Amino acid sequence: MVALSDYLVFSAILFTLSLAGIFLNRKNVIVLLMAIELMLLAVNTNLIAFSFFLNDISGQIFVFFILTVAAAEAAIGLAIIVLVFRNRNSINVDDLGSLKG
Amino acid sequence: MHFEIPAFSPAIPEMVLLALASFILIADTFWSKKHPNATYWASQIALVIVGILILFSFTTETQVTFHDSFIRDAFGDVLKLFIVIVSLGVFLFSRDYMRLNNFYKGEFFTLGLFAILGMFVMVSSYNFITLFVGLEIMSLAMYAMIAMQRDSSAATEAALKYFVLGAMATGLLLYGLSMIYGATGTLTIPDVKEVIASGDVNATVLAFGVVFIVIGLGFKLGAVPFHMWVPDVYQGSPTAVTLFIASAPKIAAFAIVYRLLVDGLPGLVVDWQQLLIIMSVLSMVIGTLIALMQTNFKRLLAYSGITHIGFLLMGFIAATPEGYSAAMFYVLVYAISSVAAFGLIIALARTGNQFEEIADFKGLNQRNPWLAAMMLIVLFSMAGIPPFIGFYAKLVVLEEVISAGFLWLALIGVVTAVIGAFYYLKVIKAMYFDSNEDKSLLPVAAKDVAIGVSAYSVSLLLLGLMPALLMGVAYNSVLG
Amino acid sequence: MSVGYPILSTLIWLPIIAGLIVLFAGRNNPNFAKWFSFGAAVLTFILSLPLYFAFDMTTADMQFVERMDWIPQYNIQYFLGVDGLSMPLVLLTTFTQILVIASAWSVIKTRVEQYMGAFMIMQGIMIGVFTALDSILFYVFWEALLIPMFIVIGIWGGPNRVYATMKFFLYTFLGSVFMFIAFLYMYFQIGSFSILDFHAMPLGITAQILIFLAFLVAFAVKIPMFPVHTWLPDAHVEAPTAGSVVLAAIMLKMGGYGFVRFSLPITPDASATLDWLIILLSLIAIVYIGFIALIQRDMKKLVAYSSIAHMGFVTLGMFLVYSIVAKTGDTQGAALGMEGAMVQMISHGFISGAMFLAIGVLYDRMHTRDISAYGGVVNTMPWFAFFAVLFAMANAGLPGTSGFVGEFMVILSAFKANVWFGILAATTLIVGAAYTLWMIKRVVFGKVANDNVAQLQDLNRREFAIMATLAFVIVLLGVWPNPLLEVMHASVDNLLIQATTSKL
Amino acid sequence: MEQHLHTILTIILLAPLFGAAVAGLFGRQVGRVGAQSVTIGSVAISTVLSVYVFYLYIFQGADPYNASLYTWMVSDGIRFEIGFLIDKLSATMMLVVTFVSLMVHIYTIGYMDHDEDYPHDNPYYQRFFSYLSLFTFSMLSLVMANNFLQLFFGWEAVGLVSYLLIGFYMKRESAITANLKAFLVNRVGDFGFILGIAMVFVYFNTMDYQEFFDRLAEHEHTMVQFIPGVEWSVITVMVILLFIGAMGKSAQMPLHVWLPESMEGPTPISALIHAATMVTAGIFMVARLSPAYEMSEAALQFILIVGALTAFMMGLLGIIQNDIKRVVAYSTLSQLGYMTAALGASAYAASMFHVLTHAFFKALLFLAAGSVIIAMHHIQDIRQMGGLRKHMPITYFALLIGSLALIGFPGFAGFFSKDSILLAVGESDIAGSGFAYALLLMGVFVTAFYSFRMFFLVFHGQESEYVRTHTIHESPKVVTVPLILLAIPSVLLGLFMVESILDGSYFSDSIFVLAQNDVLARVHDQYFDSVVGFILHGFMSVPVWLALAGVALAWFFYLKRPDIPAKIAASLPRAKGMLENAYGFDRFNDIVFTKGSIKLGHYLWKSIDTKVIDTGMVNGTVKHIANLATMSRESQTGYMYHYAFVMIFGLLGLLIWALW
Repeated sequence: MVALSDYLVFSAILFTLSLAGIFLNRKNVIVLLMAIELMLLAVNTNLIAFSFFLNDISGQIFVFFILTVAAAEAAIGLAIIVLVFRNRNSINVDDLGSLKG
Repeated sequence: MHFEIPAFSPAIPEMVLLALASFILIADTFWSKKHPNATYWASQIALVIVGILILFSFTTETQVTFHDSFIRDAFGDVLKLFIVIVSLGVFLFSRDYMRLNNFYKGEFFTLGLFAILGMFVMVSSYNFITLFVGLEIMSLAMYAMIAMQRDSSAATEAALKYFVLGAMATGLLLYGLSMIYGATGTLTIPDVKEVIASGDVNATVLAFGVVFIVIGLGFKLGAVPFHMWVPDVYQGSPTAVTLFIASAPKIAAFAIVYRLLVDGLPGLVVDWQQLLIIMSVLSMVIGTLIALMQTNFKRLLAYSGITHIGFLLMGFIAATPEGYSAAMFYVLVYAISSVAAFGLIIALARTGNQFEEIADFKGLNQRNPWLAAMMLIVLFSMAGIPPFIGFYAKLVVLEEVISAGFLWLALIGVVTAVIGAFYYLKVIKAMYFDSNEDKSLLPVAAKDVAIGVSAYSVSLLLLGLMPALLMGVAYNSVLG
Repeated sequence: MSVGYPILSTLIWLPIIAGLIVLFAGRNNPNFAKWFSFGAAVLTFILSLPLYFAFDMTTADMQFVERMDWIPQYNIQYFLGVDGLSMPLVLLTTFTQILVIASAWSVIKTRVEQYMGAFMIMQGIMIGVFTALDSILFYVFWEALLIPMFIVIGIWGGPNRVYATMKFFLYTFLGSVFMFIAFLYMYFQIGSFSILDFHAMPLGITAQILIFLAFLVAFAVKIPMFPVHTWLPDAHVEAPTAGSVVLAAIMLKMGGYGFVRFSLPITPDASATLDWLIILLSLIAIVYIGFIALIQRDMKKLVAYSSIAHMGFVTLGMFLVYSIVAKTGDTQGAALGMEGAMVQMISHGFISGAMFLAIGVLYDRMHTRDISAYGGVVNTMPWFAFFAVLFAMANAGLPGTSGFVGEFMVILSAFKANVWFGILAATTLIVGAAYTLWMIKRVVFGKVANDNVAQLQDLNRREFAIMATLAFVIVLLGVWPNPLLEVMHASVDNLLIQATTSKL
Repeated sequence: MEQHLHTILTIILLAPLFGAAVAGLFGRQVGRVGAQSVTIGSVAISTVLSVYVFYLYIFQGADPYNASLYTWMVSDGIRFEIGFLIDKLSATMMLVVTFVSLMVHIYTIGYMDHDEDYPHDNPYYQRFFSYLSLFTFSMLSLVMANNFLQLFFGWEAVGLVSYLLIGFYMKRESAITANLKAFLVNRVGDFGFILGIAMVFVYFNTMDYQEFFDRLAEHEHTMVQFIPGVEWSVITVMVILLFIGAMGKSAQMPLHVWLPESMEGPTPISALIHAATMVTAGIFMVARLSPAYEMSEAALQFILIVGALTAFMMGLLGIIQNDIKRVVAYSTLSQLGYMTAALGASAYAASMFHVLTHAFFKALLFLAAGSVIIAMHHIQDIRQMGGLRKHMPITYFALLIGSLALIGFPGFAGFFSKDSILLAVGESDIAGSGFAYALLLMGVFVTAFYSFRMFFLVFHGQESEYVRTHTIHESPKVVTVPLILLAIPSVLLGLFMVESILDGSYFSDSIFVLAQNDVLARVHDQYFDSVVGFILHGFMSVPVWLALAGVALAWFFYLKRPDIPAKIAASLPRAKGMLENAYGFDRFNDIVFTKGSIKLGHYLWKSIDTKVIDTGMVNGTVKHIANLATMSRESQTGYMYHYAFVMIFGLLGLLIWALW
């Protein structure tokens, strides 16, 4: 029988991984998108775990919304990345530093 | 099981807006060739209709519907009204700007309408899901709007930064929400409040959740240390979009802060108050300091905006109804001033001279005294110098934070205000004291823009002479 | 006490509206701008006269009161009124304004409408400062005043104007925000922003001291007192003539006014504890600044520094009461100092204004304020020399001129408070005469120094009229100050009672 | 009667002011004739009326008249008035002031007619007349005052006019330096004076003489601490402070430095103004406040010593002067010393007596000197003169009479006043009177020596070659007539007055002297039987012989053996040097006060105001903020991962903050 805490720890790890992914990754922007997805999944894990142990359905409903939105988000994100690439022939995170100071 | 039809009446403005937006979205594809302005006018009309709807269905009593996920109250209506008022200006100015930089597209307005819809939903959200959905509707629309100037690498970079960081912030917010859900077992804001009040909850989990939530909100507001996106996005985005980002969404953000922290988590006031204090102080100090050194006017306004958020948070820190009303007053004032400020940039912008650098403003007083005077009003208002409305905004938040016993916070506030005055004065100096090698007169490019922007700017002065009007609106809508 | 019309509001808003009209209608039409402003200034002055003639000298209460709700949410009111302390200052403002407008007549060539407009608006605001009885209203005027002055110095100022005007703005702004916080704190205590309620409210000693210091920062910067005075010389040197006049004649007075309207009545116990600080700084201002003025090479700087020294008498006279009470047990003799301070403010308004106008006259002709560029002006400008010497004598506190009255009263009172106060204050007789007359010697007297001086034209009609008016007032106040003093007695006595009754 | 007297006094006071205003402000309009007639007319009116008032008080013995003209201001319950206190003392002074001024006015017509500094169309002429009238007004308001405030008014107004007169030749560097100096030195005196007034205010709560006198007794034993632990008598301190003012005005050492330079004005007129009238203001003030001075022996001693020192040391300086007007100027200084010494000996009456006689014979001397200067075409160096006697007989006799009066030759006016002073000081028994007496006696000898040195050098001996080469002729009537008019009182005045002065009947109650201090009474009892007797006694007393010795020596040195003085000078270089730079007072003041304060000013400005406050505190703060800003700006690197990192860092920070 898996305890609630296990799920929470698991999601926390996922979450941390995603964060690490965002600020450690110096290379490809696509990785950032993946990291964000991962982050949302961590959240989902949380919600589902809670709703299961609380016997409350609303958490799982929330998850559906999150998933949907995540899809839309990914779409826009990719679109933007395409634009970026068109403008500077690179989606390397290190090249995105013209706005600063 | 039986299924009861929820009451739709409270959500009518949102529904109408949704319908109109979708209609225009489709229609645009047909008429955009022949009547390039049709979409613009349609969107403006749509806004007016919605505004009128809200105005005439305005009630002081609170209605809740959709299984306690949607709330309609005076507080929300006022905010929505101001979102409309602000957005009218945004659309008005952005049309001219997009024409000038030839990326004029109807989609801008439809996206704008959807973003506004998202804000409405945020304002009226009474449930984590609604809140999240509204937030995303708004954010996604905005990501797209920023990227609309496709050939501008700055704009796309800004879009990407905003997107990635925004998504991350959403993730943090959601994580926090999930924690709260876990602790309280409900997603409905009022229930959360009750459960917490009842006391049988895991305090640690709650506190954990609160931190994440506050961070999510802090990002949306652009408070230090979650502000890093603000200057880049403000500078990189086409001024028309910056104008939008800097105005209406702040109102919406204020709304969700209020819904979550005040309606939902009053029981944890001690926790989030602490966090807000930290963020407020950092915002005021860091924002002011970095702004001092800016040479790009949009970026300057970005940092000054961060400072303003620091002041706004004081209202919440006070944690009293008066405090919240003060914060609301502040956010309304701020929204109007930013529309005026960025609107003035657009009004002045020319092909070849976007009026984005402070240096571009040199000798403006000779070249166009009227717009210079307008800019003067806006800047002094933002600096918090009476008799402009910006002063009263600072007055009320400071008063409230002092009443709450945070004298030292007020002191930090005023000192940063003084230091901050310097960078506003720098722009005024450029306009009035410096002389430009280009002495040519600078007639207003578009009458409607000039008139509109003047209206917004002058209102800062008139409201300043009669601050009770706006203040009354804010106070009555919060205090009921 | 009142007259047919809401006199105070009229005095505030008439000039402001006139200023706005000038701003809009006066573009590309300088003559309209000048004449309209002049007319408005004169009208304002005439309308302000009832303040004196209908003034009830027997009472210390506020007169010509206007009161209505302004910001109900915070119980902020549009609350105006004058007493014996503020009324003379209002008249000083309306009077000076006429000369200010006239002085710029042919001097200002660029953007005349903005110049005139700025000064008209400034006048209204300044009157607002002196008549506001609600602290927030007061603060609004107090701060709003910075805007036109900032613009005036910045646009029409000298080569280093930007530095000067920025310094002026930020310095004064920094000073006043603490006062602002103090207001908010007191509102938090009693739920009212009315200055009169502040007078009545009880306050613990700690709170009083903090509030007193907050006020001190604001007013000390404005007056200005040592060591926060360095913005003044810069501002004066860079400002156009009329700007310097307004600055010296009226804006500095706001600081002094602040002390009598806020510090003394609201925080009497703190004032009693910290009066030594004020007195010390005042004496430093009188002596130390005197020596600095002595060696200035720029005429405006010299007069600016002398202003600081003269303001030293104001602050000194205001805070003598506590030492006198401590020494003699009653306030006998304190009123002399207090009224002396008030007289000093008024008379300094005229004298410094006159000095700056005189320097302006020279500057318009030779475009330099450097003392060494002059010499023997008297040979080419006898009438100017006449007035210059008269004003200089007034500045040196010669009996028979208004400059003497205040200093005399303050010195007497200071001597009563503490022998050494009196002695140090009296050194101004020597030092003050030294720096003023030395400048006169180098500028006015002597052989014609150079061709430029030889080319000088004597005063034209307009300048003569301005100078003569000021000379008349200065001498009149000197030989018969009583009319000015009798309107103060009631208020000053009341102030002394407030200042000496503990709030603990 | 009262009312009608009041009007008269008002007219006396204001007429000259009116004249001054007309001549000064409308000089060009009224022209020379207009200016001179209006000013002379107005002063003449004052003079006539003063004569009437004088008659009223001296011969009719009218009661003192103390009334207010108007209320200057009321503050703190104290009335500051402008008013009159007329008694024998002020009546006498009024007469002197108006009369001398009138003479000067008339004399000016001739003297100022042509001027080398100003073209003829320049209204300098009118301006000068307006100064003269203004001076008369100031002086009158001073002597007629019934309160300290007005006293100070006149006091400073007189200072102002002397500033204007000395600087009359505005183009001359020397003139405009001298007038600035004069004003500032007087201000030093006024510094003490105003503090004295402040003490009056503090302890007596009034400005009015009468009330002040009435309350004097209350504070006889009151003590005050200036320096903690050191106790002084209030009255002593007060009167000494007031006397410091007198030292400035009446040019007592060390505040005498301005008087010699005051000769920069259009001599001898302004010189006369100063010598005969203005400088007596101090003497008058002390006499006027005699009730207060009588109560402090310490103050009297101080005054006595100061006076005696001035009398002697300034006299010595007269010896080495070659400028004719400077000789007279120094003689003035030394005579003022006599008057002051008399005050110190409580012989106020004698002092005032000397003021009177001195006014006349000094006027005579100055005008005579002026006449010489005119004749010599504005050459003032007595070494270039000589043998003028036959060229200008009237002037010759005028100057002779003046000198005899000055040295106190028995029978002449100066003799009576000076001898009574000497006797009085001799009689006085306050500490230091012996020393003072010795100094004064030596002074007599010195006076005689330098006066006749000048006299001989100018009129006797062989003609200098300037005199031989130029045509010298007697001055015009406008000059000589006043000479004659002044010569008469210089001879006779003493004869009539001495008795009433000595028996105290002249000033009677307008001057107050304690019985034990009343030296004049003693003098009267011991030496005075009749005027003739007094003269005879004079011949048998030391002073006269000292004077004659001085004359003789002068005759020997400058007529018989003109080579000796040079030898002596050569043999005593140090003494010569000391005398030539007047004991180095000027150098001291110049180095210590002038240069010193300028140095101090520069130091304070550069080091404290500019460096510490402005650069350090003000702009320093700005600089630090700017640095901070630049640093914090670096944080905005522009890289997303940094932004994300900051956010996460913030997250951790807040988490820690919240959970601990």
